[in-house]
Amino acid sequence: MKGKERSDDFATRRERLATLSEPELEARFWELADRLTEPLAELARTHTTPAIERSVLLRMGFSSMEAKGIVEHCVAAGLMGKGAGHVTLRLARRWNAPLREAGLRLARGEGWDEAATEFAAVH
Amino acid sequence: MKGKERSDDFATRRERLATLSEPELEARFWELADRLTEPLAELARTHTTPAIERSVLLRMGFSSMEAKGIVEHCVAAGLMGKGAGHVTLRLARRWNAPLREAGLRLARGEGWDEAATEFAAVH
Amino acid sequence: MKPDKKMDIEAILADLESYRPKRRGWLWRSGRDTRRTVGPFDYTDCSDPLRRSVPLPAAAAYFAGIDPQPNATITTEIASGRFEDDIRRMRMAAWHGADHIMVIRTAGQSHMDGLIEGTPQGVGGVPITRKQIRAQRKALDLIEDEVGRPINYHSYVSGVAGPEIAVLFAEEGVNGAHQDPQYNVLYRNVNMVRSFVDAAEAKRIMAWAGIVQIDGAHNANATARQAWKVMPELMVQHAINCAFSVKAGMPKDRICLSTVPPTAPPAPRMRLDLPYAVALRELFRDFKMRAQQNTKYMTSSTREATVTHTLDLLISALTSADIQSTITPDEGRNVPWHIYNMEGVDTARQALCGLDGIKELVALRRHEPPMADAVRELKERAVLFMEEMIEAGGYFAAVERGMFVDSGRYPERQGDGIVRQANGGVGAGAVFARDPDYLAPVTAHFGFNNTAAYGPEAERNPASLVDGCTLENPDKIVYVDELDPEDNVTRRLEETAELRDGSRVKPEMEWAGDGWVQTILFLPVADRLARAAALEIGARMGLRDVEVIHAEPLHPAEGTRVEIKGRFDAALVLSELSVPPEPDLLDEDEIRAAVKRRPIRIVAATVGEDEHSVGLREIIDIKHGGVEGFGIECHCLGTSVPLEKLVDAAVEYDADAVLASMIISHDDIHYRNMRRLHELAVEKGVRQRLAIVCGGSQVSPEIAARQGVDAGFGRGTKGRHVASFLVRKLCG
Amino acid sequence: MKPDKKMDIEAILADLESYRPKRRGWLWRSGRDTRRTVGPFDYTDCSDPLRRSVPLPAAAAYFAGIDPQPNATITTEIASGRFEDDIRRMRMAAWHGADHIMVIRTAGQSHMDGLIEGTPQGVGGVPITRKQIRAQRKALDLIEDEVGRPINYHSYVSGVAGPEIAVLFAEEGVNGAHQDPQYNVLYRNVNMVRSFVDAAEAKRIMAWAGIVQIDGAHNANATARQAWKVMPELMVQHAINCAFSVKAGMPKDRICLSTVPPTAPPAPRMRLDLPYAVALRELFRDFKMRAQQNTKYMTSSTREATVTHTLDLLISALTSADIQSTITPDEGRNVPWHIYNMEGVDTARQALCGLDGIKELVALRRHEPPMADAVRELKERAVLFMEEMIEAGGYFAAVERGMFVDSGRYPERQGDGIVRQANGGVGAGAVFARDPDYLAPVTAHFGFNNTAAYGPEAERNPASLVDGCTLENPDKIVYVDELDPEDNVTRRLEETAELRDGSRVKPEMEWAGDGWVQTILFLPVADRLARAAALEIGARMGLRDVEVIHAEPLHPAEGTRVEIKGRFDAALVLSELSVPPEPDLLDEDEIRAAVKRRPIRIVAATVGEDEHSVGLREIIDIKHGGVEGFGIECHCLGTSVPLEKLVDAAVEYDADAVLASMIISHDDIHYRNMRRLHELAVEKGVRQRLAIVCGGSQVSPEIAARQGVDAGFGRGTKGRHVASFLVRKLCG
Repeated sequence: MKGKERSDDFATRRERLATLSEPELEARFWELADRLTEPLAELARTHTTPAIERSVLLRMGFSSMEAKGIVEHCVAAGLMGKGAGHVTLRLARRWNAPLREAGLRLARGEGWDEAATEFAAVH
Repeated sequence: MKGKERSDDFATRRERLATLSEPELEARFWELADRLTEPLAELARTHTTPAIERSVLLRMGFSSMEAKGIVEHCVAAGLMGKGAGHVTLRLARRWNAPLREAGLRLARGEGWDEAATEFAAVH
Repeated sequence: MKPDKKMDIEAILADLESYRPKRRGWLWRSGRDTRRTVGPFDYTDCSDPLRRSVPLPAAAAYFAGIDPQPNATITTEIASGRFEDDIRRMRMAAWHGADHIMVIRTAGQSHMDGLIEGTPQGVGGVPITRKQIRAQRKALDLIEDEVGRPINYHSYVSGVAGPEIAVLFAEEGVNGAHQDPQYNVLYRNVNMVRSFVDAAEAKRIMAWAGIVQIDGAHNANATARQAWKVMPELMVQHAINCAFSVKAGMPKDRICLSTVPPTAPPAPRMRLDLPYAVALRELFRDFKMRAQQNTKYMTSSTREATVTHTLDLLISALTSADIQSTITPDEGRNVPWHIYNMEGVDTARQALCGLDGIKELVALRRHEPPMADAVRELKERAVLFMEEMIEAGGYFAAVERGMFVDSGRYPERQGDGIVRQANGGVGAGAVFARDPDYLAPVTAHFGFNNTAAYGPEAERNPASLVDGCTLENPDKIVYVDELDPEDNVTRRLEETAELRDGSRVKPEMEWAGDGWVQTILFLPVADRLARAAALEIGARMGLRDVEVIHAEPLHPAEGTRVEIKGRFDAALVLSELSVPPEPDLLDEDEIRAAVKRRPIRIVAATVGEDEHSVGLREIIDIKHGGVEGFGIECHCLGTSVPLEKLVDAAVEYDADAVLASMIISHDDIHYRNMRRLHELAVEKGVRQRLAIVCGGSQVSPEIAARQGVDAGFGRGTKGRHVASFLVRKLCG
Repeated sequence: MKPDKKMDIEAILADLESYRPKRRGWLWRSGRDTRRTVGPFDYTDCSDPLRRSVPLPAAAAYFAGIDPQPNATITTEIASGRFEDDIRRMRMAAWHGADHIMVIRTAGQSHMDGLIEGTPQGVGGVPITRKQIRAQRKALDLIEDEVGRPINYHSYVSGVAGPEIAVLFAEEGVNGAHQDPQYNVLYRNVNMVRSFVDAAEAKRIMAWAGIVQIDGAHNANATARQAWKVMPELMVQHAINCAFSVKAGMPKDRICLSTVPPTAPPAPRMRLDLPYAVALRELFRDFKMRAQQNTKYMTSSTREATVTHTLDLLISALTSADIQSTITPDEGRNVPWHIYNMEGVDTARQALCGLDGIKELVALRRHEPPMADAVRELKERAVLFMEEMIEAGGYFAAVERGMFVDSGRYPERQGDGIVRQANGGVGAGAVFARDPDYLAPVTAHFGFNNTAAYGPEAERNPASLVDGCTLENPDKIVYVDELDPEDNVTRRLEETAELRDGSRVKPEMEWAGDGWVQTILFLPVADRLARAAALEIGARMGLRDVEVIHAEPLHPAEGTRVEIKGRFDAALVLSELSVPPEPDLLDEDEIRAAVKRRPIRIVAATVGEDEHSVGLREIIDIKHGGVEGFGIECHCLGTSVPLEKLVDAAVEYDADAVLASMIISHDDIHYRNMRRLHELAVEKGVRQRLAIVCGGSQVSPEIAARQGVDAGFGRGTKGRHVASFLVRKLCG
């Protein structure tokens, strides 16, 4: 798919801007930027991705390979909406195990049924 | 011989210029340039040199080597005040010879006694 | 680290698992915007000088080595594919005034879904890994101590692993990073929804770590065919990243616009680029400017790139630049070489120092045509662009319609923009809605986080749920050393051991021992013949892998300039090189004492048809540190003195030495005069008792000695050199 | 003369005795100060374009070869010592935009009391002789027809033979000349009385011939140790020559000030040089400005010289320049080479075009501090200088007191000025008072001339006394060919015959067959070791006379950039060179017809981890002249496409060819990808029916072919190249 061609109709389009003062024009610029980015920010506030969850796990003290393993299983288990770090934290508590030990088990693919139970039980 | 040292006394020296407007200052600049160069121009108007005389002879149709020869003899004959081209012209007339022929003879050192006579006769 | 010792790369690599960065966050140059005096000059636009540096050549030769440093942070981009070689280049660049070292990533890392570990070799850049970052940041710690100025270390937070890279950078003390979700979308074909969701998290982490962010708008400039038409869009791209970054929690003064003067000569670039620079700085006055060099119109001519760069710098000086980026002038011909990184940085500091104070001397005609009209029009076109985006349904819809990187000057459209689909691209489909009980028990997380369910302490400090995350407690970081037993730095260093132990030397341009050299030729034939001849000449010079890297007609028939590169494959044994002895200078008081005991008289002149006396005056005059100052008696005969007259005068004055200055060197006339001077002294029977000393800017001491004279002094000689020689020769 | 044929030097030398110049006098560029459109851009500060030229590299690559020409006349200085080689350089320079060719004289000609004849070889310049001038002016006549713009030819009217040289120049159609008696006095130690007397005559002759005069003040700048202190004196020197020239009969608009921005970076040169440039242009508003490049602070770094030159040009653009002079950036290391003349000229036109219109965009803050104060102060200091001269007793007395070229900023004095005596110097005593009957029966004579004694016709026209002098009747000129049977151009040309007959080629930098080449190295060791290693490497490359011409520390321990020159002594036989065939393009209609008969389908992508799509788009898109425009069906798979996927797609679409774009070339990844592409096609059994075409900016067609693909296309490829290949391969 390609974009459309159009000749330079700036003179016509600008008519409605012609009366704006310089500060008004600049304010309009930033108002539009805000309107364009607000939905994007809102999307980001309410969604997560494998990379974000891996970045959470990294901060929790897992290596890049460990984080990758946990998140892959988390996606497969349908628990991304909970947060992969969250799952790890909750199972460590459930198992009364150190956080890293819990994470390593999850990275190996162990305990994901329990994880589903854990989160299903809560809600 | 070396020049003298002096610290920057601009602030003092400029005092008499401080009141000049920009156009006055610029006029002063050019007036000084004129005063400095007028004696040099006057010197040039009233003097000649071997190079000038050679340049005259070049213009009269002599080669650089020929002109050099004529002027060297002219200096030796004490006739530079007359102009080397002048001497050549006058001797060509005196000899009723073509100008180049006269010049070549003079370049070879011939006829300089006659030249002295020619100019002495006039004055 | 000692300035006269090479960096010990092995020592830097040792014990990296326990390395911790000295600091986090970006640092600007200190001492900006103060009037200051450096050497004989006053500056308004300079910052604190370096403790150690390599001054510009002219400064070293003529201005006592002053090295004023502009206000702007100066960037150099380094990445040869081997980070261990790049470390040496970083040190060199820092000594030339770079305090922002940008490390390019290996091709393809954008599409790696996760981090890379170890130190594999890269292509067009280095794989960014924890080990590589630690080694380079550790090296920069040493380098910044050496030069006495903080150095900002920088790489890229882009691609499908952005948030993890941001964590890595925050943990490891990286100071600056590119982050712009639009870059992923347009140039890396990463899914656009994913890009923005990831970006918010990455920016939040970067903000926490005080990392300065640079956007990616300059890429639109480099991609558009007629780059001066894309200006309205560039403003829109900047605005989207700025507004989004602020929403993600970044302070405005850490958000930098990556802005390039869009055109280059012979385009009338002031007319086109200056109003644009003004409009941009007005609209984005709260943000920082990273002024990038124009690369869109770069060719393989390094001269041309240097002139365009200088005019880029003029635009910075006439408007503003917080970071002045430099691109190596060889980017149009090579993967950048060491020498060209230095050229880029030198051009920046040279031009910015030369332009110091320009805003006090000239004013922008901001409110007169054509500037006033052009600035207004650019702003209006950008506003219209965003209005159409909103009309289209927002950012994603606009990209789907191909609104970006179209060759038309908006609202003109050529219909050749980059089209991406919201459900397409790398990483599509991997975006998940957060449930109401979503949690991320870490610091610097963006967006919804149901910490409230875990109590007020967790709300205040989510990482308290895990007893602090790696951002608070770096000991939690899991350091991975190497994964690949073959493709790693240890193996690579083994191959060049003999070049690093001081026993052998080999030319290089990128990597230790790569052997690359560059040869410039003029061949008096047309382009194709000239290229063929140049390749043949390179081969006959014994070079391997010879390639033409630049060719430029001087005239279609009269000839062609050709530049080739090739590998010189031998490593020279240092101990076998014939190195002339270091000029061994006597102490000044020692010289004076020796001359007092045994007076020295010399006769000096510029000889032949040589009227250049300034060099000789510097060697003789007491005022300029010349030999007179040591009590040596000098008889100066003047300029254009015939050789015979000089020798005769030496006899007449009963001199101990003659000093002959010979600046004119055409057709080796200076060496022929030296030989003749020696012969004349022999003929006159005074050679034994007369020292003959010759000097001049083109004099080689070794070649002078072969002409039979006692000493030859070249460029950079001072009176003390000559006096030391005379005392040794005559008073020894 | 054909643009694709070399100049025939022998033909130029033939029949010189009857050569007459086409015109006398200087010509400025035509079409200045008109707004004009060149290609896609509008210019205000440009003049008429050339008929033929070599455009700037970026213009050739990106702007359809436009070559806008600045308003200022652009100078190049040429003089290798062999005028016959310089002629070729003049042609090359004219094609780069030089229209003022300045020929430097051989060292020592200033002290020759008379003219030189013939064509002896020179030192640091050429002996200026009638034969040499005629040959070069005759060549320039051909060259100016070729480029479609008058070219001004220039040399020096100085020394003790000034008036004769002026006559020679007037006779032979020389268009510009340096003439400044102060230059003789201060730098050539010519007697000062003689210098001024001679100068008046010389200037009068030059005025008659319409020759533009340039003064010599820039030499004070180059001689003073701290050049920014000499500014008041520079103004005085300009004033003396200007005022004296006007008295000698020169029109003001033919009198040019030779002015240099006195400092260079890292000095804050705008602060110092811009007020000076403004003050000068105000005081001398009736005269012309010849803006010279700063050479005082030039080093052996050509990069540094280029940046300083660009800032010099900025000062010209912000103030004014009628003639923009260029100095080759290698002046600090070589007697200038061909390639560097072109660099200087290119830098001038590049920067001036880039700066086009700057005065409409910025204004000098002329009446605000610091500019207002600095301008005023400079003028006052100059006035004070002249007041002291008058107080001292005039010009001669001032020189005797050493007032000139003192290192102090006037009225500060260091006491190190140049001292000359009115009765000393070369040519002293040879000045004669004209008697009352003094006569010079020629045109263009200055001063007292007793023509009145010869009647009114002689008074009106002194040359009538000799039936017209050579200025009216050039047939009176006595042409001298050669005086020296050995040292002449015929002999020299015999030595290089094989290099001019098209059979052999040898690299050169100054003279045909000199063999000089330049090699740039980085050696990872300190300066002295690096120099020694570079010399050894040069020797091992088989070069003769190897010398270090530039060295620059990149870091005191990490390494040094070294540049060497050396002679490559072999002449290559052209017929033995392997020259790849010229790309043989099919006619566009022919391609379309062929594709109509035999449809072609291709699959295209950028491969590997390569997101650079702009090159591929240019080859494919109909809008950019791509292959689609010829009816070729294209399936574009996008960017970063795996090689296997590309081959699979070719199979799926039943394509005739794949087009793979490979921009990333680091570590030869592009060539490895080509080989793999070929192998994959073999493995999948489609290699026979599938043409494989690879392109990219770093692709060498020859090396590509060796990887097994059908064709490789490098930088500069257009759709038509690829389409021609495909039609030949598939429809043949």
